[in-house]
Amino acid sequence: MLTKNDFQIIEQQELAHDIYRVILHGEFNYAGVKPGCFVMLKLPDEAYQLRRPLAIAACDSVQKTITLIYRIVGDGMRLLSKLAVGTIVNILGPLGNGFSLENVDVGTEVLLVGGGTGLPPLMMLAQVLKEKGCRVSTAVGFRTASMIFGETEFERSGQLLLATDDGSRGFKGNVGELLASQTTVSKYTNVYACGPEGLLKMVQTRFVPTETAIYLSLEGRMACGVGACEACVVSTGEGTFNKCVCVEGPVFNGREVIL
Amino acid sequence: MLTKNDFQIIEQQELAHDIYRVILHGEFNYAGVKPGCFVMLKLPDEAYQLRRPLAIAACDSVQKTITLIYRIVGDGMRLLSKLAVGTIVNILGPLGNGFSLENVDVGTEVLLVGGGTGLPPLMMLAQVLKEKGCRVSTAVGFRTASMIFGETEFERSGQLLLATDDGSRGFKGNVGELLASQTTVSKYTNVYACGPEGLLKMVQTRFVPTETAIYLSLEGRMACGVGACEACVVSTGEGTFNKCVCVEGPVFNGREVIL
Amino acid sequence: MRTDERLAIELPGLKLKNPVMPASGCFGFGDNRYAEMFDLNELGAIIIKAATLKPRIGNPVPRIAETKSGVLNAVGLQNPGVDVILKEKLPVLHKKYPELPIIANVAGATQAEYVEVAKRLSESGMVSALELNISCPNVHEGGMLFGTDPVIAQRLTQAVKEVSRVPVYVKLSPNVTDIVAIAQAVAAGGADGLSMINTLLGMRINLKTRSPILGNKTGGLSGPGIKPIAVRMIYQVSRAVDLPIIAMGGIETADDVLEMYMAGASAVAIGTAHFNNPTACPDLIRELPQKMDELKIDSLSELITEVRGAQ
Amino acid sequence: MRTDERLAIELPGLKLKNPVMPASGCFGFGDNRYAEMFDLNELGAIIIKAATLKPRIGNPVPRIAETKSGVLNAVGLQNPGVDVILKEKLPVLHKKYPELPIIANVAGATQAEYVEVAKRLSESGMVSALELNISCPNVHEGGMLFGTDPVIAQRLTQAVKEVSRVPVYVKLSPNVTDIVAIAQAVAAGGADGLSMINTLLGMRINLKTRSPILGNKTGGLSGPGIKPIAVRMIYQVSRAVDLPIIAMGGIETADDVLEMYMAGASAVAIGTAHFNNPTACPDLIRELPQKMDELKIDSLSELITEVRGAQ
Ligand SMILES: Cc1cc2nc3c(=O)[nH]c(=O)nc-3n(C[C@H](O)[C@H](O)[C@H](O)COP(=O)(O)OP(=O)(O)OC[C@H]3O[C@@H](n4cnc5c(N)ncnc54)[C@H](O)[C@@H]3O)c2cc1C
Ligand SMILES: Cc1cc2nc3c(=O)[nH]c(=O)nc-3n(C[C@H](O)[C@H](O)[C@H](O)COP(=O)(O)OP(=O)(O)OC[C@H]3O[C@@H](n4cnc5c(N)ncnc54)[C@H](O)[C@@H]3O)c2cc1C
Ligand SMILES: Cc1cc2nc3c(=O)[nH]c(=O)nc-3n(C[C@H](O)[C@H](O)[C@H](O)COP(=O)(O)O)c2cc1C
Ligand SMILES: Cc1cc2nc3c(=O)[nH]c(=O)nc-3n(C[C@H](O)[C@H](O)[C@H](O)COP(=O)(O)O)c2cc1C
Ligand code: FES
Ligand code: FES
Repeated sequence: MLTKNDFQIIEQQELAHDIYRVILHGEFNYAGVKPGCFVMLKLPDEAYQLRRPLAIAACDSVQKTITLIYRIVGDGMRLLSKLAVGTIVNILGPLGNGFSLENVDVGTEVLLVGGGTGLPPLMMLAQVLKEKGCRVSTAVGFRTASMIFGETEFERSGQLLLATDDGSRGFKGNVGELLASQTTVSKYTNVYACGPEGLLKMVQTRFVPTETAIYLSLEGRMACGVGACEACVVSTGEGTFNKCVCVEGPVFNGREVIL
Repeated sequence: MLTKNDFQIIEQQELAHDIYRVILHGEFNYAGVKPGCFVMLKLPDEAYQLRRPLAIAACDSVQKTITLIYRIVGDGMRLLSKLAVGTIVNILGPLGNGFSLENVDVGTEVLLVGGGTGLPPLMMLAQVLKEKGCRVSTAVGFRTASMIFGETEFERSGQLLLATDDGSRGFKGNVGELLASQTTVSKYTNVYACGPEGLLKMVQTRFVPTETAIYLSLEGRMACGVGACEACVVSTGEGTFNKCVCVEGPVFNGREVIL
Repeated sequence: MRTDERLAIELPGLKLKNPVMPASGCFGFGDNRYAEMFDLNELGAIIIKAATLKPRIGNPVPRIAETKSGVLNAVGLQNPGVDVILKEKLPVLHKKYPELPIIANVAGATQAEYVEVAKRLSESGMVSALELNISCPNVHEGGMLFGTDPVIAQRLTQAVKEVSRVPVYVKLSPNVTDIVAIAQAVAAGGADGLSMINTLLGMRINLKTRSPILGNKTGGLSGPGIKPIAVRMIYQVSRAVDLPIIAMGGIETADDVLEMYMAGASAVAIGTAHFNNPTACPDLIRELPQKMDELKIDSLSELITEVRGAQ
Repeated sequence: MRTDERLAIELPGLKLKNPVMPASGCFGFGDNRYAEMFDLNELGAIIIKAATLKPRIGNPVPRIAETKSGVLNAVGLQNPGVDVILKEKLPVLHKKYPELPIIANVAGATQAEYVEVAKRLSESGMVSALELNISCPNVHEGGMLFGTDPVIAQRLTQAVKEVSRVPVYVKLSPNVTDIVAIAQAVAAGGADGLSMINTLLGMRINLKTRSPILGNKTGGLSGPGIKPIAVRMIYQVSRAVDLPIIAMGGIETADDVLEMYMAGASAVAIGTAHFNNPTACPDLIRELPQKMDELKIDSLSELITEVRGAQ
């Protein structure tokens, strides 16, 4: 069930340079949330006509909270970061298909690949996979050390490989180069990726020739979030924009989607 | 000196039905404030392009606070009423000429006439006149008892005559009828009025034939508040709109201004 | 007086229990998750997405950009083509909500295409009226021209009227010097009603790439920022042309609905407001009677008579 | 590099230390209390209020109404007439800020009136350029027509050019089907530059009185809500006409200024933004260099060459 409900901000914190975590309390279809699902947050300012899509980084059906982690990209995220604890914001959700949890079992080798603000949905995924007993490896990239967040969460779920573009922490280079540098490459059953287009393409290039199932979480400029406007289309076949990221995604089979 | 400074809301209270008082703390040209001056408040929402003109109902240069009293008229005042203590709003001011305090001295008989949201500037005026030793009478009208505010303030400064349209408190009728009902009419040196157009016209009709100096505080739809746009014009001569309410008013000589 | 009676209106081809309907392109064919949030039977009607003769893949992404109090869209009339719509989309909608009047939005690149699409849709028995989209700024083959030249607009209206079995509402473009001239032309062409306004042609530029944000470069501006333009145009047209007007352009609140009525509208469509408020339509339907009480308006049909009669 | 060099630009008649100026009608003749809040010498230039041949009393009040992200105004070109402006207004402004380039906005009901006003202002020696307001929606005698008909616009431009001793910028109306055609016409008439855009014709209705809020019924819509329309029109015109453009329409931030440049503008004017932020102009002048650093823009004049060269 889809709802638009008022949530109250109960925590707002800067995690890293320009990266914030906000925890919201409210009613919601918690049972319907899968890792990779997202919400659309209405900004409390009448000049903004579009809700902002944000992945659910964590959710707690007992405490009735959802956690969002966001980067200050433009005016909307800046406004969000300035909202004080106690402020009410409206949340539409849960939206999207979420990551497939097929073929994951105790001991299954899975790889999570993320960059920047692609990490929040992977944080929830990592926890769920760990709970299922999978062997989780995560490779994440940041521009620079001051932008790193989520380390504790990913380390809790398994092995964490970390890269920064400028080498200020971890491997120097991007996540693709980091993966390429690994001498012993596990045979992953599933790879899950979320991040910039370049990162997703790298994952396609690397894993399409293998047996690994590939799940890519895409971004798209959205208006409705529910499949009504066809703003957020992507293609799984030449010469068409046949899939909506908001309802048929954001997670797509990495062998089908054309980036 | 005119400034646009951030003020913090330190008190927000509903005084009567749909009537609120907000107390703001901030830097300002307190020395330049006269009763009848106003500020223009920027609403903290990007969809609103016009500041809202509001009279200064009280101001304290030591505590660095200004008090505004407002009625929920439309979306702007509704938004203002929902702002929590602690919120920052931007204030442009002080603006306007204010009420003339010429010819007022110890013992001078003055009459204040107000209706509804015309009262806030008269509240500051009453206090200043009282401090100067004037004998202050105030006649105020409200639609109904639940909308009454400012009683204590006006009673503190002198005699208060109160009317409600429906007779639910005080005299039944409007302020004009209330004044007409008074058998002993003092010879006022000055009359000061602020309120709806009908009330101001009544004051003109009543006092133009007398010796009393008449000061009317007008409203006008404003954009700039500083005499730049000529939105807020009124006329002091046939076939012209020669005065700006924002800089040449809001207080006009009741014998000159054409309502 | 019961709520529905106060809100009920009758327009050519449309017996509406209330005047509120989703605007074309913002509610698909009713086949989206908004339908999880309220019962579409509550709506006065629904205007479905544009139908063209052949399937259209639409414009490259990004197709949407935000502006202050507005949205730019360049979806580009993506649709599966009239045949698929008739076979798959309309039957589902019609079956699920048999009482819901459906208005089908018709687009095309040539007059012949418009005529063919209109013919097929009107013959389906599933639509109560057509909305002729002579104004979409997001197609290049000439879509826009139909709406900016009175002669072409009149001829197109006439041709569609000749084949249509249901009333035809012509949806006007605001991107013109003289909206009244276009309205008069389509009235002369036999239109049964008008829909106004479609979007204003706009653009935003990405400062980092130094090129337009939208894949199509320009897009159509909608939302509350354009409401004053819609009100002005509806006011002008309603005083010059004796046709009912379905108003759209930035409607968000019950106040906005009544403002459109006072400008001269007979019904309203809601587009952009859905994005912030998915239940915009049922919310308006619920709030209208209360607003009408405050403003002492007995019924919408009386209000129409008052406003349009007072011309 | 010094800040002023990066922001400096040269346009016909205008050697500007920065590209930011108040738009006509939103800053009077510089004789208002905004001048208490910053030194007008900081401005790139100032565009003064419209001048007409005879004094104009303007429209009845209310003259202003708010809309979402916009403002409707119907001031109606109130001004004391060109003679008083020349005798009282301009000398004061010119004397107080001798280095500040003044652009005089010219309006009229007939071509002869425009020509006469333009002649007198340009001969005064106090103005650096004229801005021909062929687009004000708030006067009834035909003000609007000049801006919506290419033939009339061209003829008017030519007639004014013949008498003007200073360069002439023609201010275009956005209320047209084809802005490029009008721009081409005034270019053919000899315009030295363009100003775009003036306001869009709009209306708001007072629900209680059931009639338009503005005394003049309709008014001109300005503010951030119209920015995407301004950007689109400047983009289109800058690719079709080889004249510098002073951009206006909803500019509030340094980002907005740069968006206008990337659309094809050479300078910017700020109107509505003053109402919320009286120091909008000096704020922009201060913020621009930092934004340019972020976006790796060395100088505005280079940016102009890049954008307009790349046509
Ligand atoms: C399914 C999904 C999940 C997302 N999850 C996260 C997350 O967990 N954390 C996070 O930091 N970001 C996430 N994003 C990106 C996030 O939506 C944008 O960063 C945000 O909308 C920017 O808003 P803004 O007003 O600050 O930026 P502006 O650039 O001012 O926004 C203007 C418009 O563009 C849209 N927009 C801008 N950037 C993006 C983008 N990258 N993707 C989609 N729309 C965009 C905005 O939504 C808005 O409509 C997600 C996007 C999608 C589609
Ligand atoms: C000099 C001056 C002093 C004022 N002092 C007070 C005061 O102390 N207390 C108080 O309650 N009200 C006062 N008002 C009226 C107050 O400005 C309006 O009630 C307020 O602007 C309404 O805003 P809104 O958004 O709620 O209404 P809306 O109707 O939504 O506002 C729409 C637009 O109309 C303008 N507007 C609406 N009503 C008025 C009005 N009566 N006068 C001027 N502009 C109006 C708004 O400023 C805004 O630009 C004063 C007005 C003036 C000119
Ligand atoms: C995303 C989107 C898609 C649209 N698609 C169509 C369409 O297919 N056909 C059409 O006639 N109008 C279309 N429109 C225009 C709307 O129907 C409506 O006329 C316009 O948006 C103004 O109303 P609004 O401000 O309430 O959105 C579309 C608008 C939006 C925002
Ligand atoms: C109150 C007001 C008065 C205006 N008066 C004039 C005028 O006299 N002459 C003119 O050419 N434009 C006039 N304009 C239009 C502005 O100069 C400008 O073109 C328009 O407002 C768009 O810019 P903005 O969105 O920054 O305000 C006026 C605008 C406003 C808001
Ligand atoms: S955002 Fe509207 S269809 Fe996906
Ligand atoms: S409000 Fe602009 S001149 Fe008074």
